[in-house]
Amino acid sequence: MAAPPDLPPPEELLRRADEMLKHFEGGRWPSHVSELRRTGYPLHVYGVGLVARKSPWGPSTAPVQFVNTGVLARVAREWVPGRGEEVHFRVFHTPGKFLPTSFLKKLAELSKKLGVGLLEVVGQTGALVINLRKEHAEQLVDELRAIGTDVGGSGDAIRALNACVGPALCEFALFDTLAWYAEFHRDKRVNDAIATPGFPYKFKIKLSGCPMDCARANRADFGLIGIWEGAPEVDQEALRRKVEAGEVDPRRLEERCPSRAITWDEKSGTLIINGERCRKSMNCIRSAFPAIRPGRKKKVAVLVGGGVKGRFGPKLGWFLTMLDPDKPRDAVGLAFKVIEPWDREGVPKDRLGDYILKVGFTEFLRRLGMEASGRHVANPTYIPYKVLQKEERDKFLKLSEELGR
Amino acid sequence: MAAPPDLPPPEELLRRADEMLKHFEGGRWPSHVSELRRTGYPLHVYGVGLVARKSPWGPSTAPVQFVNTGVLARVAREWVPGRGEEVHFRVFHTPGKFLPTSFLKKLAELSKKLGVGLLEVVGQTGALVINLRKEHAEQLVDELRAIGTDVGGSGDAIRALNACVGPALCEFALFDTLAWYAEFHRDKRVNDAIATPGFPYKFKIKLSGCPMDCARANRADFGLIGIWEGAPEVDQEALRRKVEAGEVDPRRLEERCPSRAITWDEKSGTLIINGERCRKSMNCIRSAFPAIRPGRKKKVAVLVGGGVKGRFGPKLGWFLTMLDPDKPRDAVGLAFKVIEPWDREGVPKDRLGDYILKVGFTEFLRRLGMEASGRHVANPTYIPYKVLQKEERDKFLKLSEELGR
Amino acid sequence: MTAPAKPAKAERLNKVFPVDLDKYLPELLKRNYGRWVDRRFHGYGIIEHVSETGERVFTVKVALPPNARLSADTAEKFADIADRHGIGAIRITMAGNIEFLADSLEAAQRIREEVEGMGFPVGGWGPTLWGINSCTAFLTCTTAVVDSPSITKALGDQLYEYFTGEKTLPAKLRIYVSGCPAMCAGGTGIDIAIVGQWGAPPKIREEILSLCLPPPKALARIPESQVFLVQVCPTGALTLRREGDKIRLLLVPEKCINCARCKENCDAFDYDPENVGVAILVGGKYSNTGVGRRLARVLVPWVPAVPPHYREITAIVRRIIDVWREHAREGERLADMIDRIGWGTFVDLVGVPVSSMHYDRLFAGTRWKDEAYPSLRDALR
Amino acid sequence: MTAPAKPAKAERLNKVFPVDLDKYLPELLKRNYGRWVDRRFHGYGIIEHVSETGERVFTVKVALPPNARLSADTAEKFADIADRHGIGAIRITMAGNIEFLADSLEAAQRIREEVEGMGFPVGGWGPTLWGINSCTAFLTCTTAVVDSPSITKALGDQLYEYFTGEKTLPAKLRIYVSGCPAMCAGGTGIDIAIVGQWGAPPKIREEILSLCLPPPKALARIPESQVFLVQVCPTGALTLRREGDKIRLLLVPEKCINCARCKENCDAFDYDPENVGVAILVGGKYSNTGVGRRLARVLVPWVPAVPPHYREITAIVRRIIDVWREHAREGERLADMIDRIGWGTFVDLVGVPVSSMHYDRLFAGTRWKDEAYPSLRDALR
Ligand code: SRM
Ligand code: SRM
Ligand code: SRM
Ligand code: SRM
Ligand code: SF4
Ligand code: SF4
Ligand code: SF4
Ligand code: SF4
Ligand code: SF4
Ligand code: SF4
Ligand code: SF4
Ligand code: SF4
Repeated sequence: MAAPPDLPPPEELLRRADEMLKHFEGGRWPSHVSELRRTGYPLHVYGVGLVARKSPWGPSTAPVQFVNTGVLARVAREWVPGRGEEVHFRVFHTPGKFLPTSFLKKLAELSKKLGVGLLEVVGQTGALVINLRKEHAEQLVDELRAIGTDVGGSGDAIRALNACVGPALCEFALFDTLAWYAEFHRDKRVNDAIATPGFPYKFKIKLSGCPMDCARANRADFGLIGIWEGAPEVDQEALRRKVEAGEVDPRRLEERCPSRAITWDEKSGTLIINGERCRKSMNCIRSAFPAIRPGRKKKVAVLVGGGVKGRFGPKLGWFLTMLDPDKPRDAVGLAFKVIEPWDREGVPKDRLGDYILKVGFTEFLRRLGMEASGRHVANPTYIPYKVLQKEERDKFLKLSEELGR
Repeated sequence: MAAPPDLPPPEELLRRADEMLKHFEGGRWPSHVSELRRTGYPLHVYGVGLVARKSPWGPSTAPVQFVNTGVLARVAREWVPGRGEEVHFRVFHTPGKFLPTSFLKKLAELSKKLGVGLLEVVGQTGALVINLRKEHAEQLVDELRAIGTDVGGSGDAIRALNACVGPALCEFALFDTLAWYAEFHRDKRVNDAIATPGFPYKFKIKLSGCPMDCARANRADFGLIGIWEGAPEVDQEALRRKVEAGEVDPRRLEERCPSRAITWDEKSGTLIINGERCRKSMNCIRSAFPAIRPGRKKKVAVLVGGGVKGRFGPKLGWFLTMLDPDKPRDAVGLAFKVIEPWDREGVPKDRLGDYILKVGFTEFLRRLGMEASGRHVANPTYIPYKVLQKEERDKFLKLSEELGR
Repeated sequence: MTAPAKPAKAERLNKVFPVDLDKYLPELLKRNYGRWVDRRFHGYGIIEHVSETGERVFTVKVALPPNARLSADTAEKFADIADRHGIGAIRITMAGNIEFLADSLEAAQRIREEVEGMGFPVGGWGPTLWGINSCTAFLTCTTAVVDSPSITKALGDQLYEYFTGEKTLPAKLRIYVSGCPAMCAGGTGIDIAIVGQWGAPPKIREEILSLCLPPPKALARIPESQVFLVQVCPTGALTLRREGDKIRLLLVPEKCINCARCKENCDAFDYDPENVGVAILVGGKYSNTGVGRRLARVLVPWVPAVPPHYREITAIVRRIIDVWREHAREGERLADMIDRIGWGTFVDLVGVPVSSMHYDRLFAGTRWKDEAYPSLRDALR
Repeated sequence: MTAPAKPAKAERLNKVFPVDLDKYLPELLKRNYGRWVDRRFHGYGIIEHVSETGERVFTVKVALPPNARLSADTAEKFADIADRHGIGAIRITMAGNIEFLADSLEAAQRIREEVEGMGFPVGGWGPTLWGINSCTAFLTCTTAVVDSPSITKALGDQLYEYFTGEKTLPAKLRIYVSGCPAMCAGGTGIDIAIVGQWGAPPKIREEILSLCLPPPKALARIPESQVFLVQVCPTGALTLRREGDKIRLLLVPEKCINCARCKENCDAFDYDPENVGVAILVGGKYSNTGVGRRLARVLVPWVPAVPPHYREITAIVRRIIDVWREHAREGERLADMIDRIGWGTFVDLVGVPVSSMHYDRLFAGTRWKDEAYPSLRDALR
């Protein structure tokens, strides 16, 4: 990027950069600048960027042998006095992002020895980022591998997977997010698609243990969300105790259930939940846990096509099917099944969701050889005319016949 | 339309038609068939259509000298045994659709003398429909003109105008819908555009005295709706009486106000309405009338581009501007201003709303030489990037500066 | 009958509009024009309007047969009633009911009795069925695919008590029944809209197509895309092909959205009654109450329309009303209730059992497939 | 350093993934894995999880500097604290906060004191600000147009009490701040999203364009429309023109939607800081609570981003929060509240004073103008 207009001369620029940086060391919120001061990161470059109101960094390269993803290299733009460079690795996080202190210390040590002593403890996708010194890149790969992790996950590849903490720490987990996360990594195809880019665009996989979606699977190309079928489970006895103790107001459970599935029977002190209707908002559960908890008929819902932008703008993933919580390998298989037509036909830089929009969801299903499942009524049309196929019409005929009885 | 497959032979067909017709003479709801039996309408044609499950009518002509709109002629399809024909006039209704008995009797008489003794007392647009005998068409025109009305309003012309009953019978009217209705008809341009088709498609004008929109101005090409600025007017004394009498629950007024504009001050027994916020739902007014009534700063809102289908499907009219309730001529002028670019550039069978969608609302305003007015936030975007003009950006800059103070 | 001289006929282009209020408004209303200050409801069919002058007028709302059809005979009887008990005038509402006007509640009650005796119910204000608007369809219309007046009759028979108020509803209900996608009954901005459908792309009757095309010589000079019939189709499903001397109109069924614009403009388009049905839409309104005006959404894209009972249609309409009655708050129109509980929940309550419905494209002919993009929430059971 | 033998390096293609739970999970959690039956909140920063075995674990949630930046020094201090008071492990949340793990409430409290002493606040559960996600932007990113970490710092300073719970909110609040339309902070499915913008169509730096194009010989063989950079633009704003030997990339500003896809793929696209700003979106969420997941909508399409105070941004964010605090029901997320009171009302409460905003096109590049189609209701004052 070109120098911004009216940039002051270098000295003045650096002075103002410093002022700017100092500003961000004040205030109560933890300061990234103060933190960066404790490291070898070239802070003046950042400061100059803030003054110039342009990113001070330009693209650069840092080839690392047989490492095709996860390495990002920058060089300061020519208008940054003193220049500077910056290289960082995207490193695979531990499952649940638990860091035993021994491991954390090793990371810190490596980061000081081979880098600038700076981490981004979690990238927004889920990677652990280490800022290093270019000349140590090869060694850092080896040392990371030695302590049990590695670099990877950028470009048109499978990106760092992300799974919520799940059963390790959370009462709500409906499937073992961390075991599934491991299962994905054990698959050779996943390994290869992480190691070497080759898809039309990036591909992200995220796993959330329950509909709260802490792992934000709704924005993944391939998202997995724990779910159950039917009503939440109610321990009526425990619930009555909570009601008596004033902890839970059953009328409010009723009122706040977004799918109007709940009826509180005052007389018998029983909460009745219509499982057919329940839309798994988790509202009753989180309000009256553990007297109300997710149901036992557990499933894993698969969402496809989410992403923040791509060709056609923001999209939340669309529901594809349900999987068995005990069969993580099915999920791995399905991921590659979904990738296949997109990989074959997708235009460069079309995300999976863009591809689906282009061919249409029905056609996409056809290419997967899958049936539509679930009710697809999120966006009803305002247009009362349409050509419908006979099978479609017959469904409505059946409905009217049933209602007419 | 071709004969439907498997049509029974003529006699059987007529027998079944009769059966069908008889069916519709039973039941509690008033029967159109019973009513039609009292007339010379060729009922067997209708019955055959019901059996065939196809409209029994095909297009025909009934030229009437110097009458270019409002005459519709049909002939029974060749597969209708005995054939038959049918002609009807769309006749201008009286203002507010009041029919003094003398006038009603004259209509009935004419309808018997020159027609089949059948009326559609109001078409869904607003016309009065008279079913006549083809050979009397010329005479019926003259006789209608003699009693003070006329035939017209079909094809690519201005259609029968429609105005709600307004001040003649309704407490809520915010402008004189019937006077405006008359004013439109007195304009030579309106006369000509009703008398002779020439636009790309039909053009409908509807007038509602208040936001309840009884005249369905929201679906007009050019809709006028009475409105006021600011808060409804509250007669606090009268309201307190209603509250005490248990007729009105002020908490409910508060709660049911869709724009959350209402606060009930329990202590002083005063209802405070934030006029800036009020969205003119009429809820408080109709619940507590006449203690709460529309405000006094009256306006007439203009909506453009409504219609049930056209090229691009269903549309509700978009807000264009506000007019002065005392200046109906401004509305007439504006209607033709709005018609002008559409008439010049519109593709045949594009309604005004389709035309606006094609050029864009902003461009449409430009062609009218008008400024945008009102807040246009009904359909906010989900896409966070956009090229904005400097003026647009400056508005938001101003907002943030104001909030920052 | 001798034809009048020509100039007199040309005068017909200057229309005679009945806009002189003085001539049509009853005296009582003239005196109180714009001076109404209050109104009171007497049951579900009579409104008393109170003027600041202290005068009152009572209106009695009466349902008419489908498509607002009235014989001259009945019209005369109504006139007679209005003369005997009323103030010498009736009015037609914009939605096709009749209002009798009287100057006392007793007179209004007498009117009520007489019209009820003739078989016309009184009702339709407040939380009731205000009426069913029907277009003309098989009675006179050439493009109709289903017969709205008889559907209206079938519905009216079943919903009778909702009009009279014997059974009430959460709020106003109006139904529009249109015989084809032209939607002459008033479109879709209403609680329940029923719209006739071909169900399948039209068939072209080559024999009569030429009637809808410009004369051969003129046609030869017009670019294909500029030919009227081609322009009328919003999706480009119709294209014109010249084969030597001959002209063929081609229809690409995949592109057809069944909008019927071709048929509206040319009698050569035909359909098979086999596929015909209606779409049922819910939750529209024009009035600015509650959540404000909105177009209805397609609840059921197709069910057959089988006279004389139209059971498929009435069953669904009754169901919609039952769900609304059970779940609405007092005074809540169908649109407002759906908005509050959410479309998915509503669809679920009605029990629409489909695995795929339309994707909202707002306008036909945009780039994206008009189809289902399923959301997880809606898939959950 | 001598390079290791080649085969060993090739082994690098077989990645080493740290997926062995046994190795990374603290013993206490291993014993109770999947057996948690209850949890209790201690203030806004500490959760106690109860296992069916009777064991307990306490997590302490700590905010990190913007972009989850941590120096090796601080990391070591944290490790030390975790060893002294905790169970020998910390965890990073997916949103970039840190959780310390302890086996008693007292230990958790001690951790809290120590980290607070170091300047890191504890909080972020329940009806509080759970954190602000920031992408890296000017710290390392080449395509950034505004600097999200410093915006995050400015916001964090102002919203500090909402994280600690000194001041509470109706429900969870999370903010995502992204330096450009790539939206690496997590997109728009969140309560408040702030997204950097160029504000005007990009400028092309002809000098370096060739770096983004195929070599001249290859280029000569590719049809214009198939050239990568041309394909990347979703609206067709970019076209390639061959003028003799020369290649020119043309940009039609009217078609450009500022999506930044060109810049993401080629450093030759530049902008003027003069026009740069951020869009502010509200009412998104990924979680299925309340009305369910949804994308946020654009409340303010552009305000400038002026360091160091970013007053324009913080003023609007504070205002949004104030409106939410005043009008939400207990437990109601911003998305749910907006859904309940309506977008128009919400915009009005915030006081956005504009006469024209975007029309919802859902996806860029459809046929309709991306602009305002005003509704009467929203125009009313
Ligand atoms: C490092 C990280 C931000 C951070 O500091 O946390 C990041 C940084 C970049 N992202 Fe991102 N993205 C990061 C998470 C995300 C996320 C969040 C997520 O995955 O949930 C998203 C949105 C989700 C999604 O993918 O839809 C995201 C959507 C993008 C996009 C837009 C993709 C699209 O479909 O349009 C781009 C543009 C591109 O691909 O060219 C992008 C491109 C970039 C680039 C590579 C742009 C560039 O070439 O300069 C950034 C590199 C900056 C740098 O110096 O590291 N980044 N990016 C995050 C990755 C760390 C990690 O792997 O954990
Ligand atoms: C008579 C009437 C139905 C009725 O019995 O009440 C009617 C009847 C016809 N309408 Fe209509 N429309 C009637 C009110 C409406 C309305 C209601 C309104 O105006 O509020 C609409 C919807 C509002 C609107 O215009 O958007 C309406 C939208 C249409 C359309 C679709 C227009 C469009 O934009 O797509 C057509 C199709 C066309 O124009 O070719 C249409 C076409 C027709 C034709 C002319 C079709 C035909 O050629 O056979 C029908 C003639 C039937 C006949 O035999 O009379 N009629 N039509 C109504 C006119 C009487 C009157 O003038 O009062
Ligand atoms: C008579 C009529 C106007 C006319 O000029 O013909 C009319 C007249 C009145 N309407 Fe209306 N409405 C009339 C059709 C409509 C329509 C059009 C329609 O139904 O197609 C609408 C808008 C469409 C819609 O439903 O969105 C309409 C929406 C209303 C509303 C709003 C109802 C709501 O809950 O949203 C009210 C207020 C109410 O009922 O409290 C209303 C109230 C009224 C009242 C009763 C005002 C009042 O409370 O005093 C008016 C009585 C005047 C009178 O005594 O004649 N009027 N009203 C129409 C009678 C039609 C009929 O025969 O049933
Ligand atoms: C730790 C974390 C998952 C992880 O693997 O790292 C997490 C863990 C929990 N989440 Fe979450 N959520 C986490 C990010 C999210 C996200 C993602 C985000 O914010 O970007 C979401 C979805 C996005 C959204 O806001 O729509 C999310 C939506 C929820 C919700 C739903 C909140 C709502 O009102 O809609 C709950 C339920 C609640 O708060 O009552 C929840 C509740 C929980 C609880 C507290 C469950 C409980 O009540 O016991 C989990 C505690 C486990 C623990 O002790 O660690 N979690 N949670 C994430 C902490 C982020 C942070 O540092 O603040
Ligand atoms: S997604 Fe569900 S299971 Fe996973 S951490 Fe969040 S609340 Fe727990
Ligand atoms: S989980 Fe949500 S939708 Fe299901 S019953 Fe509970 S509150 Fe209702
Ligand atoms: S639109 Fe308003 S003024 Fe006109 S009749 Fe209806 S309620 Fe009365
Ligand atoms: S008219 Fe409607 S929006 Fe206005 S104050 Fe009354 S209830 Fe509220
Ligand atoms: S809706 Fe169709 S069937 Fe009914 S009158 Fe209009 S054109 Fe005819
Ligand atoms: S005009 Fe409509 S119905 Fe006719 S072919 Fe085109 S899309 Fe199909
Ligand atoms: S959002 Fe933009 S500025 Fe931030 S990291 Fe991603 S690409 Fe860079
Ligand atoms: S890729 Fe996006 S920003 Fe670039 S020219 Fe095209 S529309 Fe504009």
